[in-house]
Amino acid sequence: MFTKLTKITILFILALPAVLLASDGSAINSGDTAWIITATALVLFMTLPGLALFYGGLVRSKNYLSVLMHNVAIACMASVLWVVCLYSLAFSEGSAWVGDFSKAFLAGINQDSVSGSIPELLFVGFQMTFAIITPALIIGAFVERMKFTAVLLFTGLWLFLVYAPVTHWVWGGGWLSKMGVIDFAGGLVVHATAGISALLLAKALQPRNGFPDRLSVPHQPGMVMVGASMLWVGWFGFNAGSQLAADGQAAMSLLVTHISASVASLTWMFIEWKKNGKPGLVGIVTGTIAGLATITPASGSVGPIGAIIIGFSAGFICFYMCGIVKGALKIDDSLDVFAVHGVGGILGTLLVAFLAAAQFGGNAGADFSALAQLKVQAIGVVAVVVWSGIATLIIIAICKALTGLRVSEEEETIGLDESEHGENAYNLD
Amino acid sequence: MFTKLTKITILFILALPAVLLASDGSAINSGDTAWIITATALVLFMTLPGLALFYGGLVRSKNYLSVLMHNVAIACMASVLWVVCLYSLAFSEGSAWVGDFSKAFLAGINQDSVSGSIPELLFVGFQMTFAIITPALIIGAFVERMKFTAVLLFTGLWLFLVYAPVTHWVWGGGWLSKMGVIDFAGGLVVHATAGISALLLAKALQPRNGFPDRLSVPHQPGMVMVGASMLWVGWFGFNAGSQLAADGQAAMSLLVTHISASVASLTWMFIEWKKNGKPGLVGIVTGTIAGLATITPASGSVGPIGAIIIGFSAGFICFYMCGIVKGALKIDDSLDVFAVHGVGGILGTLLVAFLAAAQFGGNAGADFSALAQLKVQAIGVVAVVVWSGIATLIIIAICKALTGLRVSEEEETIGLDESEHGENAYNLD
Amino acid sequence: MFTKLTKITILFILALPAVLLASDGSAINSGDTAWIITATALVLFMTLPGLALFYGGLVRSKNYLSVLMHNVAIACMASVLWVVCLYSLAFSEGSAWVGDFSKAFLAGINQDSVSGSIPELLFVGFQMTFAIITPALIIGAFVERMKFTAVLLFTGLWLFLVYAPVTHWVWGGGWLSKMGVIDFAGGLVVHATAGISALLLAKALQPRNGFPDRLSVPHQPGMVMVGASMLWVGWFGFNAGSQLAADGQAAMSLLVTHISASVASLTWMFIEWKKNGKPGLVGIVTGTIAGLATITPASGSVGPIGAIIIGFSAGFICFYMCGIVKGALKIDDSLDVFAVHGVGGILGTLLVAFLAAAQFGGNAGADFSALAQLKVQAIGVVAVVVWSGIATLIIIAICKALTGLRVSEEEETIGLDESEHGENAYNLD
Amino acid sequence: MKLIKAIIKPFKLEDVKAALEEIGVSGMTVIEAKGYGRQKGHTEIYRGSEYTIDFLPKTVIETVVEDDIVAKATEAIVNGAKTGKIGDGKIFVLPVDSAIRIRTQEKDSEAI
Amino acid sequence: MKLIKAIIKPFKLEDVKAALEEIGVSGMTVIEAKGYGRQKGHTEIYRGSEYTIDFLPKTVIETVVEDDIVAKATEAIVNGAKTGKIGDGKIFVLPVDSAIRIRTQEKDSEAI
Amino acid sequence: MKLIKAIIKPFKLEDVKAALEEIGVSGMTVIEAKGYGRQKGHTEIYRGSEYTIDFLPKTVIETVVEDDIVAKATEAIVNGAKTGKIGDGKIFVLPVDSAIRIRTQEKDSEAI
Ligand SMILES: Nc1ncnc2c1ncn2[C@@H]1O[C@H](COP(=O)(O)OP(=O)(O)O)[C@@H](O)[C@H]1O
Ligand SMILES: Nc1ncnc2c1ncn2[C@@H]1O[C@H](COP(=O)(O)OP(=O)(O)O)[C@@H](O)[C@H]1O
Ligand SMILES: Nc1ncnc2c1ncn2[C@@H]1O[C@H](COP(=O)(O)OP(=O)(O)O)[C@@H](O)[C@H]1O
Repeated sequence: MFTKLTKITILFILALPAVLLASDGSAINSGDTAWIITATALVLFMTLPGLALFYGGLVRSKNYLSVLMHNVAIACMASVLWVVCLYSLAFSEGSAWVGDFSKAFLAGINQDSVSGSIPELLFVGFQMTFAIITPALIIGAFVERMKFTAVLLFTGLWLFLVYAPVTHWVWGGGWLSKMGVIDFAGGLVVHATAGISALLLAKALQPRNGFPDRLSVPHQPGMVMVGASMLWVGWFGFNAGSQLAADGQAAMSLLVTHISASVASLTWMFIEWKKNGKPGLVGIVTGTIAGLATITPASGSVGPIGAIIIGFSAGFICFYMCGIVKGALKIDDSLDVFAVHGVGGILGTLLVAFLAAAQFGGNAGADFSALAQLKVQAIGVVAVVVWSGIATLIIIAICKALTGLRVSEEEETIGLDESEHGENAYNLD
Repeated sequence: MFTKLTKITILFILALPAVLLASDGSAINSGDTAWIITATALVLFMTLPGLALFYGGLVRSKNYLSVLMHNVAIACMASVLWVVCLYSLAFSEGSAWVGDFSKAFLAGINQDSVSGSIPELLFVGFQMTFAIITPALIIGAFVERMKFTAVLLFTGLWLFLVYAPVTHWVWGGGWLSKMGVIDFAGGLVVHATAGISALLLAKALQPRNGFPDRLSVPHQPGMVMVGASMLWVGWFGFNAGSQLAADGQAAMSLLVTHISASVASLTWMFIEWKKNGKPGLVGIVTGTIAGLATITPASGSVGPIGAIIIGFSAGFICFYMCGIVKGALKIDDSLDVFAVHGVGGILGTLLVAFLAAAQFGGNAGADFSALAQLKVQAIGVVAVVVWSGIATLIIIAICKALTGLRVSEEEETIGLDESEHGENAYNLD
Repeated sequence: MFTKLTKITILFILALPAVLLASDGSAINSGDTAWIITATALVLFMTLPGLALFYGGLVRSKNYLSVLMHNVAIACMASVLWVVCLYSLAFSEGSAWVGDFSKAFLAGINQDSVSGSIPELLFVGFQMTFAIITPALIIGAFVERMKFTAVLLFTGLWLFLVYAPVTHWVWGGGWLSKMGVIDFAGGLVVHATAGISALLLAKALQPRNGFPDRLSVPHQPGMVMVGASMLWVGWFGFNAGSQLAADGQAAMSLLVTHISASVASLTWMFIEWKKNGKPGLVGIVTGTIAGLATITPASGSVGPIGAIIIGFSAGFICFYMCGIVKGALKIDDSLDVFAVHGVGGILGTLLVAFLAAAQFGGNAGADFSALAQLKVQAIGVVAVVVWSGIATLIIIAICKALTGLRVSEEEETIGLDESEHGENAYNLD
Repeated sequence: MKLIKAIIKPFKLEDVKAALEEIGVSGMTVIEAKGYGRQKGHTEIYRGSEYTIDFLPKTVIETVVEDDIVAKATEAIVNGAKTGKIGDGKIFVLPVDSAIRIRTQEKDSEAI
Repeated sequence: MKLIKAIIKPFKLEDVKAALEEIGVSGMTVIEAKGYGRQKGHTEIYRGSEYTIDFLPKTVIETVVEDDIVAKATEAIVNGAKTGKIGDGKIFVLPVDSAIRIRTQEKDSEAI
Repeated sequence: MKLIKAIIKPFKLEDVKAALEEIGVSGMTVIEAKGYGRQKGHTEIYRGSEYTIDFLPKTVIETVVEDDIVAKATEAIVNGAKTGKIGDGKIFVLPVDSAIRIRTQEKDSEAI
């Protein structure tokens, strides 16, 4: 008996690295930590270079570098601001509406601080990559015509006025979180905020010259596919990483994410095939992104059946929304940020109210009421849409006053690469 | 004594997240899970965009997008079919020949289901990425001329008739597995099946117009290298992931995989240098892929010395096979799927019978008999080759009847990008 | 009481996979192992294709493939040599100056060998990826004019004469390590060695034809950004992986790495904007790499404040060094290996002496003396610079004698792709 | 028959095409080119080094027309291509001996 | 001497080259171009928006030949380039005053 | 006025430009092309298969000049472009009827 115990003790000591104790008594799990470090890398990869290529392939060659530039500059700015105070505003206690400055410059967080079963510093880093990609999504609305100074100013203000508070509401212990809203990986926080803001900014900027009749085709559809592939792979980090652990639910999140992407891709492909006569590459991978965005809020709750339903809805609805925004609303949301991300994020946020239910293979408990949940989800959607909208209009007004929004017609004609950044994309001699 | 025990107990409770107990009493290990989630992402990355770029750079620019399209569409189809019933056919108990439908739609698998030390859902996802890349490998045989409808139909049938049963035989507890065949990560399941089927399909399709004298050079050798690099990195997930744990054997698998790739690359480079006067980029990275494919079945058994031998054999034999298939057999297996993957997979499957032995630094036990193992390996090879061949001929017949295999000469001349998908790859104004 | 104990025991047995015991009694931690396998993949990804694209986009299109070829060939050679004996020379005990051959061909290392909390084979693999990227960094100095045979010979000798000994000094238990030099992830071992050697090799090679007035612009700035993004993401593996564990310090390393990269990027962008009138893409991502290289030695010691200071210094100093090397020294270190990596690595190595201090949020203990540490760091810098310099001069002399360094003027004019490798990069018909 | 060769700024292609179509010229061949003239090039700066770009992107339009509409055609091109800024380009008119439509072997005025 | 400028469908380049070589014309310069003519362009649809592609890829072959083989050469080009479908292209013949081979400074008929 | 069309090796462009500038010709248009002539192409080998590359990269320079400087201009081009190796290229001189500067509508000698 005694030797057994001793052996156990010895074993335990050996096992200690796996169960490092934080100063406050909670433990860092090395497996969970390993996965979330990886997930952080994956989500950064989504923006750099994933989203950059996805968007970059869709514009004309004379504006390609400017799209990459926007992605890099936004990523750097968001990272710095995140550490300076956005993390604190989003995730410190504060009020129901917004956090406070108690964790500015990561005050009080060190190597031993723990958040759940991972280091808090890792949580800071993981969430930072979300704060990078969300404003970067908006790039799609303003490509080929927005001033670079305005891009920087808009992004900075937007992170403060939209991203930090909404994150606090939903994930930082704020009012929506208390109400029980389901938004696993950012249908509201990421896609709805970016989508709505993109739509309003595109409207304010006015269409590109030549819209809608004399626009050029995507300059490299292959690049769009490469970017979409990177987004797909990275999205495993985004959604399965949001579980903040390497466990069975993370695996389920990964799987439903993948299924939704696949079904949405095929749905989009077949609609396009039927409607236009040919299934195109840009189409199928746009379907992929729609499927990924739409499953995002639901990826912690639904099962494979739910994922198939979400993927199908995403492919179908986002396909038609692209036409509606540009055709009926005549808004040049150039790369369909609203139609794909905004609509997808909202759609998923609403669908999860049903699909989380056990009947659809979701993981909600027996006392789950789809209708009650739908009400909460709807409140979440309305609140996020309204707040993002109002704040975006204010930010646009500020940008108009301070920097102006749009380059001159000549600069637009020459292309932003040369006029704003002094470079040319392809010098093949 | 008591306090010690209490402390242990407390420690243990803290450690619990690392040792989540599944309902059936087996435990999920978070470290293993972390690695296999990552490996799943890596293997998806191999296809999207790795293989797509590897193959895409080798074709003419007018067919580049079609190659990407094939990769995406096959990935989506395989994913959906996998969840619907392929996983069940491959990995449920069934008979010695094929599984049954008991796990169709992942019935009975939830967040708590365990497979080894990882969530079963993760095993489903990891294996799904293999079911994606295997039919995608075949693309290399039919580029620049196969109808898109035929690609879809062929792939769907192939997954049912070839991939699912062979996977069951080798990894799903089927007859070859019971016989003790060694195929760690898919020399038979992945590379031999794809290679043989590719050869027969290429033969049935007939060569591309202009074969062999008036073909165009690879349109972007740099892209081939980028794709090969992604395949290399992703192959760590493929081979080391097949250990399904983050342990010493996973590390060994990673290392031998890497060594084989390096040696095969250099071997190919030096042969080409000697034979053609110049060492080329497409050559060296083709060597990489040959080295990776060949070590695949052996990567759970051999040591560094074995890896060097395998890498050298891969570079040498696959190099000459490329010439033989196109020159002597006159089959336009356009991107050398058989010569690289088929031959490599079979070669590795046979070599492992020797190199697993302790004398070569392999990890086989003292009672290991190379000759006995070789017999088993040979049976495996013959069975897989014969079955893949027969099934492929049947599928080709079905495709001929239902969709036809090949686009018209005019469509081929215009290029598949425009004729099948209505897009053009490079629009640099 | 008894049942409790039994339960604990059972739990423990279940937990065993997480705490595999190595033969020598130390334990492999599956979480740490999971992360370091991933980190190994990430660091390989930095070279293939990250660095290859970063450099490839900066050269003219007629030399693009040669840059990729250099990366692949160096990676393969370094990998083989690593296993054959470099690992042994770097990490076996040997003397204070260099290891011995006791671990040649990884003798005595098997699946159960442990290094810290991970398999030793994994440590071998992780370090191998460093031995790949370090000589690959030097490529930037000799692009567009060095003979391929000379590239191979130089690299082989350099790994023996520079990389293996310096690694032994700093990380392998050699004299600098005993002196207490801080070089977490390779400011000295990787960036200083490569930077100094690059400078001398560039000087010996003479400038490219047309330098400095008639050089062509980078042939694809977008590709430079894609490569830089991959380097950024991969650098998480490089720096946070150097912790060799998935814990709080790994998280801190990741975070400070990211912050330094972001701050350096913005710094570079703003200087360029101010100086040249426009903020360019090549500039901002060069800043990224400067920030990453500079934080590298310090990434295990500093906190967020330190990272901001390092990032700012990196952006500022490396920016001006680019001009100085090409303008004042008139050395055609073509892609600024010395100005970015050499200077960055040295700068970070010196700065960490201050920024590791607790006042700057670093993790040095209370008895840390910045000045004492600075002395050690300075000794490290001088020793590494001097040794790398001398050895490089010797290697250059050998190459001159055996292969010659430079291609003929005609080959340079035609471009290395065609003259050395018989291929062309872009065949868009 | 004359070959009108117009070197214009690339973004004016659509306008020139429209102007030509209006006067009934509906066949043309367009080539990407780089031009050198009074319009100075520009410099690009990468990592502190200046690179001079001498040649600017231009588009060459070639259209073969009957002699009697040469004047109208050049006028149309001028209208479509003019921005009034340096670098607008040139129009050259070259004599053409004969023309053939490959599809039908029609000759000369029938061919264009 | 005449300059024969043939605008053809790109995939016919090999055939035209072969046809020209057969009659002894073995020097030519080839330029990628985009053509506009009776052959209508096409539309591509991305994400529900239609994009009209007016200009189609064409290849321009320029070869300078002696006056006496102009007819044979144009015939060869027609044979090589003809598909009989709209868009096959045109051949224009332009007068050439003189020719020089740069390598040897040979002139005119010696030069081509 | 004459159109001088020079087909040269691409890496000689800078030299030819410099030579032309020296004699006062400072307007030209440059087009990338592929050439076929006595200079043989080369083969590239990928994975054991040989591919023949018939057409080699060439650069076409077009410059319109006054009749009286044609000789000087062609000489300058020869000097700039000559390497003495096969494949150096050709110069063709074509008559030009008229020229217009789009920006100012200046004509002929004023226009070039
Ligand atoms: N003599 C010439 N021959 C051929 N092309 C010319 C000549 N002069 C100018 N060009 C072309 O016309 C373009 C515009 O000419 P430039 O002198 O820059 O402006 P502008 O026509 O307004 O005076 C040049 O970029 C060049 O392509
Ligand atoms: N008048 C013209 N001048 C110059 N090029 C022309 C002219 N007309 C046609 N082309 C060229 O010839 C190509 C084919 O002409 P098109 O009218 O489409 O068909 P077809 O020659 O069969 O009647 C066009 O795409 C264009 O490049
Ligand atoms: N008759 C021709 N018409 C048009 N271009 C020609 C002709 N002959 C040669 N060329 C061009 O000149 C280039 C050089 O010609 P080539 O015969 O190879 O060498 P060289 O001029 O030294 O005799 C060719 O690649 C082609 O572009």
